[in-house]
Amino acid sequence: MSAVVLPILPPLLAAMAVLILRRAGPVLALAGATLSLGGSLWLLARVADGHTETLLLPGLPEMPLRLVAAPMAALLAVAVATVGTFVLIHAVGYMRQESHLPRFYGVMSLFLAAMQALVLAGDWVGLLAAWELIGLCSYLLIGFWFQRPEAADAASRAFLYTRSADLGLYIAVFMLIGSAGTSEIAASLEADGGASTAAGLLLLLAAMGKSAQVPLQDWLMRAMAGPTPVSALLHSATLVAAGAILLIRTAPLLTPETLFAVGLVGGLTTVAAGVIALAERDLKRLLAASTASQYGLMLIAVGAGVPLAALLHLLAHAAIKSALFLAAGDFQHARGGTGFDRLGGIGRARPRVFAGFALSALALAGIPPLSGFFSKDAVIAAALISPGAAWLAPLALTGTLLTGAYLARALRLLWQGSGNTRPVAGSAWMMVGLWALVAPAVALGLAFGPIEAMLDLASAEAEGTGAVLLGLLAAVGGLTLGWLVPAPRLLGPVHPWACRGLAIGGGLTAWVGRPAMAIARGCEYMEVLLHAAVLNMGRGGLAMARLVRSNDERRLYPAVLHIGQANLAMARLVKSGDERRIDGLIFALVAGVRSLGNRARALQSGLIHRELAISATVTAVGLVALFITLLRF
Amino acid sequence: MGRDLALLIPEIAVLLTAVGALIAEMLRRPRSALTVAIMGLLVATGLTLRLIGTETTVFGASFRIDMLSVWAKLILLPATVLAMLLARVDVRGTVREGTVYSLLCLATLGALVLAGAGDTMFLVLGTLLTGLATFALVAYPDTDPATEAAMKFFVFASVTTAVMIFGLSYWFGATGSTLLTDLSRVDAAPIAVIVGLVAVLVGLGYKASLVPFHFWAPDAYEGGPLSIAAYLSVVPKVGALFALAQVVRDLPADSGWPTAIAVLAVLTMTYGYLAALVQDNVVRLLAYSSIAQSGYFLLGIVAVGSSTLALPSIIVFAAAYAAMNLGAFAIVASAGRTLGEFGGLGRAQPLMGIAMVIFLLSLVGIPPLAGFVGKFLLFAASIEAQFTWLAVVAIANSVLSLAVYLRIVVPMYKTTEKVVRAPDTWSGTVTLTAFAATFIIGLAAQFMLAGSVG
Amino acid sequence: MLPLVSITLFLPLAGAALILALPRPAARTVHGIGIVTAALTLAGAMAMWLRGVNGTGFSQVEELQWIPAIGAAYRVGVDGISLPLVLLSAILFLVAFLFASSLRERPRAFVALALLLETTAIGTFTALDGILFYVFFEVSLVSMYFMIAGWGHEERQRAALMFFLYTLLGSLPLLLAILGLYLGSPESGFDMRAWIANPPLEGTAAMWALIAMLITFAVKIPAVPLHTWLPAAHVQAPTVGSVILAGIMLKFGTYGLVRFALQMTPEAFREAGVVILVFGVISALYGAFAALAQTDLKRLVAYTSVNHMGYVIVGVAAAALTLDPSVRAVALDGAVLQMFSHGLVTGALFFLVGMIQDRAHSREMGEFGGLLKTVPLLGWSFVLAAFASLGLPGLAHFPAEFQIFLAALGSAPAAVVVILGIAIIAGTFLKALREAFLGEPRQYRHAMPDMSVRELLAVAPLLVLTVATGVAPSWVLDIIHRTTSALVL
Amino acid sequence: MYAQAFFVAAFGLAAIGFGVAVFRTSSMVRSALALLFSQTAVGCMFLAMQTEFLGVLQIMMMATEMSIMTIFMVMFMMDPGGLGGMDMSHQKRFSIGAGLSAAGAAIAVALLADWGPITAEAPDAAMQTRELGIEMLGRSMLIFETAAVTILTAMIAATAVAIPAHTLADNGNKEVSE
Amino acid sequence: MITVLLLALVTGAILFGVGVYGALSQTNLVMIMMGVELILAGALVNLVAFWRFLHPESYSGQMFVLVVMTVMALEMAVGFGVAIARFRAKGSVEMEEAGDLKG
Repeated sequence: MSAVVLPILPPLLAAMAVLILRRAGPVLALAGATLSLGGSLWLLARVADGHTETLLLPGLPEMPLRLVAAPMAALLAVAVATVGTFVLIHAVGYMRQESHLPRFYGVMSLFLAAMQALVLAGDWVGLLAAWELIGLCSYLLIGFWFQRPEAADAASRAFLYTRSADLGLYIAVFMLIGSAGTSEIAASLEADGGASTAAGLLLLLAAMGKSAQVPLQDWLMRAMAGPTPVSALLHSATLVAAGAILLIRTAPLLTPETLFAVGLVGGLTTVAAGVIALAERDLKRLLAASTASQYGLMLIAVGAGVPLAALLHLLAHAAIKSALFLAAGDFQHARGGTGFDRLGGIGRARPRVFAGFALSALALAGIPPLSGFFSKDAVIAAALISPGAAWLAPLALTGTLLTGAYLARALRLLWQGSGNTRPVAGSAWMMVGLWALVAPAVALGLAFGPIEAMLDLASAEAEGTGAVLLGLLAAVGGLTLGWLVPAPRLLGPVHPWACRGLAIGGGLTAWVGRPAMAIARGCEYMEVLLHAAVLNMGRGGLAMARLVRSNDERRLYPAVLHIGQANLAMARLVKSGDERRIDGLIFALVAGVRSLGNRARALQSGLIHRELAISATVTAVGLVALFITLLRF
Repeated sequence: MGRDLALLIPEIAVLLTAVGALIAEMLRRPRSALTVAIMGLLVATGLTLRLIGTETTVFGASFRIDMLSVWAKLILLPATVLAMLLARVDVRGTVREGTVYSLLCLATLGALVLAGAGDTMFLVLGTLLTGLATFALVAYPDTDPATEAAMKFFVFASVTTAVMIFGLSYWFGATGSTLLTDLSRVDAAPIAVIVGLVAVLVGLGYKASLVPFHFWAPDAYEGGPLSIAAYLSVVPKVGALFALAQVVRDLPADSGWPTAIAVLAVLTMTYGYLAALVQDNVVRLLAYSSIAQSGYFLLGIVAVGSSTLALPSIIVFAAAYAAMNLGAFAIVASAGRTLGEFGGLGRAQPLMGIAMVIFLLSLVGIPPLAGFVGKFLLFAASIEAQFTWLAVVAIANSVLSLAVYLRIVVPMYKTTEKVVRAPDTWSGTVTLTAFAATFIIGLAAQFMLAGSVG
Repeated sequence: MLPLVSITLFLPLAGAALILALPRPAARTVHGIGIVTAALTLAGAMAMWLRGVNGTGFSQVEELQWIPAIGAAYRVGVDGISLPLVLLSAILFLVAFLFASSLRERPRAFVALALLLETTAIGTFTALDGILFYVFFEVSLVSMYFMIAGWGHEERQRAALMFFLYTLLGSLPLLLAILGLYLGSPESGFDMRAWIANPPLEGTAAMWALIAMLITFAVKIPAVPLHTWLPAAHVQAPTVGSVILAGIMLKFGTYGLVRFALQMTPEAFREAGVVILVFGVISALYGAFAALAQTDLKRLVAYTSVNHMGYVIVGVAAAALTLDPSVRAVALDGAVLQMFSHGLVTGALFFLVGMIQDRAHSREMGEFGGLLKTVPLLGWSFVLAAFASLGLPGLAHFPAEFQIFLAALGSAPAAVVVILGIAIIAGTFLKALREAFLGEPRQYRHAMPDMSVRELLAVAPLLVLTVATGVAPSWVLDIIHRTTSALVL
Repeated sequence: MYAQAFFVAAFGLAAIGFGVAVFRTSSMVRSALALLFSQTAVGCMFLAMQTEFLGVLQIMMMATEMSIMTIFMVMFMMDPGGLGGMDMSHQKRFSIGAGLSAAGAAIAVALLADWGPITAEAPDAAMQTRELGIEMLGRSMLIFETAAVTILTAMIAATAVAIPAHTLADNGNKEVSE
Repeated sequence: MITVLLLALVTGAILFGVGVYGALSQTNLVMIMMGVELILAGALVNLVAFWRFLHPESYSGQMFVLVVMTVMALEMAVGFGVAIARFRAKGSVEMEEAGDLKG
């Protein structure tokens, strides 16, 4: 057993144990997460020198599953484990009042395990598997309160959005395996020429789904229907991060066109999601929109060709966003909801939580010397030096500005006003979780130097100064604007639209869901048609039968004599449009054949001379036919 | 002459059995008439066994002792025994008992004469012999339906036989001989050959109840006693079809006989099943089904001369057909004549139900039952003879046949509170024998095929 | 050497004979015999599994003269394509007997019929003789007809008749094809091994034979547009019947597609490959969309079968179209594994739907809600099975579908549109879960107890195997791959 | 030769004429007599074609047969004397058509077929009879015997149907059927 | 000589035609039997003519004539048997009155 499994195995075992034992959820889950954290730290220590550890597991024939611990993977594993551990600690407090806890802790652990597997996956099959599994886990977690219709809807929507986008990953993976001839990720990264533009765009599609990029951002906001620790985990280091991680890992494969597309999507998202966040009336939804916006920034960095910047921002964001959510969870318990109308003055009611929240918010806005400052600085620097700087740099800066604005707005709304604050049970656990995450949110910037050194990736230090200045300006400007100017005024005419999540013509549901259902209904109609086709075959038989039956006893007999009557009968057949209705598919056929049978039966008149006449006629016809064949030869 | 007679011992034994049964009748010992008849027929069957593999002719090639005629004996003699056991139920205690057994033996003798015919006169005499005996068998209950059936049967038979004789006179004119083998060397008057062919198709077609010469069959089956219907559906029919095979063996193919027979096959199969589909009377239903089954035989006859499988396929199917059809009639004998009387049969008498289902599925041609093996070989033969389209039509008809037979099966398993009497000993014996045969022929066809196919 | 294949094959038949031979047995006895027989059969299948297969050709072949005159013989044996299906049959029948053990309506006939079905199923997969194959293929039809007609739901007679007519109509062309192969083979025999080693037909004859076979197998699979019997038959069939029908009998079609169409007329199959591929793609997508439109749970599952079987067709067609042996192996690996997985997953789904119907006497999604709350064990089992069916990694369908799509992209890139199916099926199941299982629990007129031990015993093994196959597919794939990698077309 | 042609034609015309007359009269007895004459004319044709034995046989057999038929006529026909003048036929037009086409087809065959060389001289009567005897007891013996069995069957069958079952039953003091 | 053969054959053909007409048109069993007799008479004329003018050396032709005569007699005999039975059961041998069995 290689050390590679250490981050994965403990939460996996914990998940199984919890789901099977159905007790001791918190203990086991925490143990799993902690061990995972320890394991990933140890792993990081082992691979910090740049070498990789690989573990082969039996998978598909000639496509073994591999787990590869490279420095970046190990680093991400640490991040995942850290966030996971502290979110779980927070959850112990947050979820105290809930029932069905084994399910919660089991799935959370499984979620961690899957994310670790995704991070450490060294082959496409494993990556894809982990990718889908975190989708499943998020479905189960968002839908934890499945009795609530909005939770059930949100879960279904989240899974469906991400899964549809996953098709891109599927096809991209097939193309990459096909071109590299192996399912190993490293091999396809090293392959000459990289992936085609198509594969790159498909990867982007998958990432857009998971990272909630425009126009697939809708599900993320709705996913707030789940428990808040779930949102914390989801948004910071797991589900949503997966998209960005995928692009960071595959960045060497991407062609310039693809990179530009990545950057553009990121840029548009960061602005659009920023606008949405500015208009949100709910804290958690605001944070969700903010997540999309921040991942947009990361995509800008990837698109600019500096995945390192994206990675740094990812790490910083992981700590910051989880902290923000955990604080929001605390507020939620204190006020029974996360709408800003309920949260007025909460900052003053729970100052210690609010302090954590504010610190994290400032970090996210990019105020030095908090971690977000350094990472955002790297992103803006990257945007400035990229070939598409004309597009990406303004978008990145606008995003930063908006980040400041909505965070300031949130801080203002939380600070001002008043409301009834309830005592929060399990507050101690929650506080531990929160502050344990606020700490890295504040201080992670210090670690960026060693990380850069360890990863040995190109950074964008050249334009450093300008970027720092511009970034700082945007952040401060944003904060100021957000604090001073109410959102409707700031957004002007865009505000109502932003309140609807910038949905274009009813949103993605209308654009994809309805056509799909229409096709489905079309297929159902098609089924009816198919049945009708069989029915018509039967009707044909029936019509033939009717032709026969209409010649009843008396008429049949002359028909044998005058074959010319057949024409008349044919005409009648055409005219007889009002077929008797038969409610059966093949039974119509049977009925038709039965009528033919009745016709056949009518020949059997019981009167020997008529029967003999038929025999004689057929014999004569046969004789003539045989003569004719004779003449032909 | 001595050799020739030695080869004819089974036929002679059948004749003696007929006479023996008649004598027992005259002595007013009907019970022993049955014993004599059954023993005699079984002895005749046993005497035939040593002839397996013989390929020869007797009396100046006018009668053939070959695969067809030997197997005709091995199939038809036991089939007659079974029919006799069924007839026992109908005639027990009546004054006609011995006569009926005797006539059954004579009619079977006629079928055997047909099956071994090597001369046109045997076609005439065989048709007449079976005909005369079976008219009486149909008519003997002396009721309105029975006599009506017999009268129609008689009219149809006499007209078609007369037409056949008239047509056969041209064959004599064309070849100067009445031997079938001489047909192969005719080249002078193909028109005459065609007229003769059509005439033979009329005459043997009536006997084998091929469409459009089948009209007598449903009436005769329905009007006459059930046992006779069972008998008529098997013995004379198989005899006539074997005779047809004997005839076409020597016919030049350019007379168009394969096509003519293929067309008849299509008509017969399709019409038979179509008409069967709308019957409510099980006897009539089985009558039409047996008409359709004759059409399947024609698949093998079409291939005579061009496929080595042709004769074996006809023989195997004949054996299968005899077993499953007699079995089905035996069930009808105990259950009743209308579909209504079959309601709930499967639940009230499970074993009878299973047997009936097996017989009907075998008639459809579901493996691994006898009917499947027979039809399988028939299809193979016709495909080998380049009549793939015919096999396709036959297969389509098999689907139709399924609908026909399911009409009996479906009500059998409906829940109805109904008392169904258990079968009596005789029809029970027949059912059991036919049931065993349906399975054995399906699984052990190799004994029938041994040595006959390369 | 013990003739394991024959023993496994005829054990159920012997069990059926035993049941019929007992005079008036109690229902318990009958079910006991059924379960024991099925368990022994499973043991036999597992022993066969342990013996394994060779790389090339067939293994564990047992041969006996039958009709030497026409070259038909009793020949049975397995390879990597059939062995997983044999194992699947043995497993599914065992759990089916467990599930049916509460049946009190004519149990004797039911169990005997089901045992007969088991023999025919295993026989269809192991037969190496054309006639023997056809015999088993057909007898299974008859037994299934009686099962639907005897123990089905309201409209059972109709559905049974439709099923029977459709599939018999479908199976007869196969008979023609078998005859064609027989007459075309130089030594005039029914040995399928010879037919595979030296395909007897070529040119137009091969194409006609292929068309005949395709009709048969398309009805059986069922492929659009010959699938209309399937929903009707499933809806009316008893639960065990549905499980066997979907879990095993649909595989007759896909198995035949590989064994007969692909292996015996490879040239023609390659020529027609694109058409078959298109049919597969249409089937898969059509099935998925039709499933999406359903409101009846059982019909929904039935249509997903059309979808999943469509993937198998795509896989087989991809195998025929590619020239690269490794891609072909991937395609066939995927196709065969898909058959195996589908048996497990759809079997479980039909069991679960059957349980719901047993309780609520309805299958309409709209009449349920919050089932996860009402019957948690059943509900979560359904969730697991549903996610398996929509191809989630770690569950049985993922490795199979992955390989199929991979190979499809490799041999005919355009065919990869079929992948849309997995998104649609995801939507289908999410919708069903959302309506029936999530949300606020409803009040039901009937008692809604959770799964009983009997029901758990029936479903749990399937779910465990679903996970096992998904997590570590190699235990099945090793066997499959040994054959597919050595396959020469 | 011309004489032969004349006699064949004359008797043939007679046979046809009487044959038609069978169905033209409404009296059953007259029909039977017409058939008798027709068959006799056929017998005479045999004689004209130098087939004495068969000709004589035909005339004798048919005379007997037709006498019996006449008796049956009287027994079974509704109106044996034909006094009512009622029509005893149906589907007349079709039957006429069928009869004409049948005759036409047969004539066409007779005229169109290539019958090969004609033998002018017939064997003399004694020779014929002897040869027929040899044929009958040699190659055709089995046919002859089968004909005999057929006659036996006809006797059994005719008695079986003609004598009512209950008569026998009464005589034999047996259980009555039914 | 060919004319004599043809004369005989044409006679046979016409007798056949008349017989067919009779068999198809008559309502009475006995009259139908008369039609059959005429058909057979036609066959007899054919056979004798063929024997006489084409194959006088082949006596199986004459044998055939004998067989056909037997057929005529036997059919008549059994036909009357059937007629008697029918008359006893129904009081008539009219074919039009025998239409109970059908379908």
